[in-house]
Amino acid sequence: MTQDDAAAQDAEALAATIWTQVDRALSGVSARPEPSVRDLIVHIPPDELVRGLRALKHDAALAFDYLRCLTCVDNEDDGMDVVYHLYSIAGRYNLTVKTQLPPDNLAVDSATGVWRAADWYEREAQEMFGVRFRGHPDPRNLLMPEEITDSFPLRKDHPLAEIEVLQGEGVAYSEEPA
Amino acid sequence: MRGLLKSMGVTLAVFARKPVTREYPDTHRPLPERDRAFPLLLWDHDLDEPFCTGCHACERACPVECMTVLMKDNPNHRTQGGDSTRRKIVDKFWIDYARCMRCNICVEVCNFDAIAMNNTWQGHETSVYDRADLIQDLPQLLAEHKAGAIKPWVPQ
Amino acid sequence: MTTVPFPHEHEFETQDLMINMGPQHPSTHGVFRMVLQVDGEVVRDVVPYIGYMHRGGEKLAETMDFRQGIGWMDRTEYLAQHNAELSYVMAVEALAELEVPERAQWIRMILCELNRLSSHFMFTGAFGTDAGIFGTAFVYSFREREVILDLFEEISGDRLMYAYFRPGGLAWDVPDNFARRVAEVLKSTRQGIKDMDGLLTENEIFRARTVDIGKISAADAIDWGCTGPVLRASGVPLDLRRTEPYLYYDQLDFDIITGTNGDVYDRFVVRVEEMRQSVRIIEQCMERLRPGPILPDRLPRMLRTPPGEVYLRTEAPRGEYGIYMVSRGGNRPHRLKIRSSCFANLQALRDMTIGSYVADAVVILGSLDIVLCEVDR
Amino acid sequence: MNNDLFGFEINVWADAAARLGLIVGLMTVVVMGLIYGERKIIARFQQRLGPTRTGPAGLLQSVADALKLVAKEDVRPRSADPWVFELAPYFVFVPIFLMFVAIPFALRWEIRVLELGLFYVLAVSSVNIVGWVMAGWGSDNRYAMLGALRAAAQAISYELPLVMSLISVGIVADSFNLTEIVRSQGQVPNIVWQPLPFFLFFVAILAELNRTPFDIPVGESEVVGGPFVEYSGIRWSMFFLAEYAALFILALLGAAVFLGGWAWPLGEEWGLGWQLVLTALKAGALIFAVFWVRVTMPRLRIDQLMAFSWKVLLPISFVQVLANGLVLVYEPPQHIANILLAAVSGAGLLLVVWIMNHSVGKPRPRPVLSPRAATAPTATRSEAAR
Repeated sequence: MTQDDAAAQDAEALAATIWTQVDRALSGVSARPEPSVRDLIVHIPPDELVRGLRALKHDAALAFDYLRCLTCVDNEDDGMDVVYHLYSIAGRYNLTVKTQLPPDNLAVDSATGVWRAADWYEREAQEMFGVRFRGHPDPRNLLMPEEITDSFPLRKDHPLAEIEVLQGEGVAYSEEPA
Repeated sequence: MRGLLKSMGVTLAVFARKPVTREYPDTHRPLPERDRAFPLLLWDHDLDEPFCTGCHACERACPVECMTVLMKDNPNHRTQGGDSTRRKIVDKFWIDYARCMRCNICVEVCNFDAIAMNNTWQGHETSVYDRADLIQDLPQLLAEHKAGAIKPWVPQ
Repeated sequence: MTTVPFPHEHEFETQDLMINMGPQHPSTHGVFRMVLQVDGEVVRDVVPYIGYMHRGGEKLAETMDFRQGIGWMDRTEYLAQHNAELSYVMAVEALAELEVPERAQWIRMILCELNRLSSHFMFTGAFGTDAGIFGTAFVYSFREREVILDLFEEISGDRLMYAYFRPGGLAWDVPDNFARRVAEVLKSTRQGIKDMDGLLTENEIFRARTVDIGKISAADAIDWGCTGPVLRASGVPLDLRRTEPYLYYDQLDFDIITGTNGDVYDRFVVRVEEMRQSVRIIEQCMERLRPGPILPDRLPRMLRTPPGEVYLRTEAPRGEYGIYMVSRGGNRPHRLKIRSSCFANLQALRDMTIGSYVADAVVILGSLDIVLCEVDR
Repeated sequence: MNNDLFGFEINVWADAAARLGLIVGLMTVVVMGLIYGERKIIARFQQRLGPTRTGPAGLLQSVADALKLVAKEDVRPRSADPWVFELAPYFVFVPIFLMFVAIPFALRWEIRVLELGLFYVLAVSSVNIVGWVMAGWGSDNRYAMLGALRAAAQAISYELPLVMSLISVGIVADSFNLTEIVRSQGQVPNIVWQPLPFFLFFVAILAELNRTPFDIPVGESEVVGGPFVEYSGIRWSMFFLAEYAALFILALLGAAVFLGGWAWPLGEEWGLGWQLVLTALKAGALIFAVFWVRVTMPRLRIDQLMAFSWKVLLPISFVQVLANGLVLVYEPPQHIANILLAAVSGAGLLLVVWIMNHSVGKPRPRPVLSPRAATAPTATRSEAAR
């Protein structure tokens, strides 16, 4: 247990040092930290996002040069989160950058200029969640047929396909005892 | 050239080894007891009735919703003059083998050890011409264990 | 990027040929499609199309509770199912703060490394076929893979969709003869690695086909987000088993393999050497395996997690397999994102392929070792 | 004209027809046997069993395949060029069978003894590429087109080393008559005096037969069968028949020209049965070698294949022809001539091997194992962050 405590303390200290660094790198960008189970989360408002990401990548001490993952989270009435998981190969630390998009303006600048890896991730997020990535070089659908542009399957309000559940003849769900 | 000769040597060495082919339809490899084919219902040989009480636990836990269960009052219960301790018993049971993904969850959630995965070759060789034929009803699900054809393995 | 000198350029008018490779083509490893624009035999442009296998797995996982979701993870990564399950259950454990018994962790490591072996065997076999061997590499690797799958079947009951890991541990304990069986499997595997190595690695024709083909520099590979052997072949020693140890990898002695050139040959050799390292890891795990429980003492019947989010990544055979799980409380994730390793590697395909020959395009695609189910999810 | 195959004189035309009929019948059987043999042998190379289920030990597998192919629908794509598409298999098939006219099985066991037998075989064998290109063009399929162009390039490139290697043997044997060539190696087969031409011949027949490492025109993983991609049923089986017939014929040719045919080591006096056995054994060994190479080698790329032919094999084969001519034009005593030929040829073979080694480069050292420090685990992360 002591070992775990030590590890937890170490993780906290690490998060604190990373946050100091991030805060310094993001001077001029309004960023806000949030602790999480594994990695430190930094919230950046959408209009300053790409500036912040670029600063994080090009900061000499941090150098978040590796984009692990880019995705969206549908918060239903609260709009969407776009989540960037960053990693610094030289420094070996992780950072999660989040930006909250209001439901009436689901658009954010594209990060493809920062990491080329963002290309397909943004295309996927765009077709699945309907978040527009401004300035994306190739905003076609990636996984879905290219003509489907008005349906966003991973949103929470998108219905699951109905599957026929009942088997056997003459069976109806109303017979199921409560 | 050395690499080419080395490669040729490797293939020639394999040429001398014994083939590893399993001549499948002719000879069936013995299956391990944990093998999971498709779920089956078990038969209580002592009381001559299924173990299943139709409690819907498996139906609710099934990730692909391949099961449909109906329960009824047990006509063989003590209060009815029988010798069973089961107040309720399964009335109808369907499993759609075409949809089942053989995840073993139904076996794990069953409180009565009434369902098990078929661990015989018959369970794997289930090809039919019509998908509807893969929907198994209660007598079909019980038949194997009733006839003593399988030795079920239920994890603890 | 390879550039092929093209002396007769502009001497006369030529027309580029568009070749539609896939989705049903023997060497696109499933249902990948790429449209090649070729000038004679030289690829001028390549446009990849994916999504033929998209099943909405992430959405489905959001409708399933934490036990039901395990079965889905198998189906996203059908060559490294244990690794995929591991990411998922570890994400759940991180959110629910579950303690996993030691024995379960060791068994998980053994199974994951065995799965890495079987997956890499699949790669070497399929890659041999891409390079043009008439099935020999394929059969050799399937012979070894079969042995490993037999062991998996004896443990979990299924040959492909194991559904064996559970949040908190394992579904049930391994059989009593586990140690003996693993030793047998490793013996056969060592021979298999030797065969595969002897058949391909030094073969002059194989080297002529792979050396300096599909090169990608370390900086480019990082920028494209490549992971796993593709990244390591470019010389970046990023292996999550070492850089962010999970399970008990920090207690073991093994090497991280990195290439020097970032070409197809390096990606092949990195994987072959990784198989040797996996054998080493399994041997060390077997020494440390002790009897004990495989599930925590107190495990609720229906697992619920407090609200929170975690991005949990493990090193699958093809690279970083990440699960981004957002929980709002309750027994199922609010959002589940699968960060697929092949998805990231496949992005870099266009960069690697342009300027090479048609035959090289096949080999480069093969060297990425894509699993389309994982790409499309 | 030796029109007394059956022991008595018959009309020349009837005799020729009888011989041809015999050959075509034999050929079909041989091809079926070869296909079965290839599947069994390759299976063993891959630790498999091969066909087992049709007949005893799968012996009837080829028959079953043939029946299936004959019964299959003969599909032609709508956009294909009907005449070119339908005729292409014949252009592949007929020249291969024409090659048979001059191939000897045993002493006085051939269709016709031609004075320029070697020349005839080579001339006829190069016609079938027309059929390949027709198939590729007529199919109206881009894979087929790509494959056909590759086939044309490859066949033309490897025809030349093949011709040169056989010419150098012809010079040594002092004849282009295949029977004479066999007779001339009664004591020592040509492979001893002429190892380089044998190597060239073997490589060139691999390319002629489109077998790995030269199966570029039909490469399954690239052009999905190349020119045959649109063919099915009986037409496809004609391509296949031609391929295996060519394998058989070229193996017989190799056995006759390089391995001493029916003569070495038993001499010509032994009976017909022994001669046939010898021929079959030698041809069988060549065929086995082709199968063995096929299961082992990856496929070359088209540019590497062309470079190998034009930059390595062809110049070397010219040198071999010139050297043979130079040695023999001064008419040295027999044993000195032989030793000179063998020395030149062996040196040439070593040169080819040296070039092959150096064109690929040394095997790169195994990838570096990153030391622990370079891939430091978590504990040092906070330090790095500072």
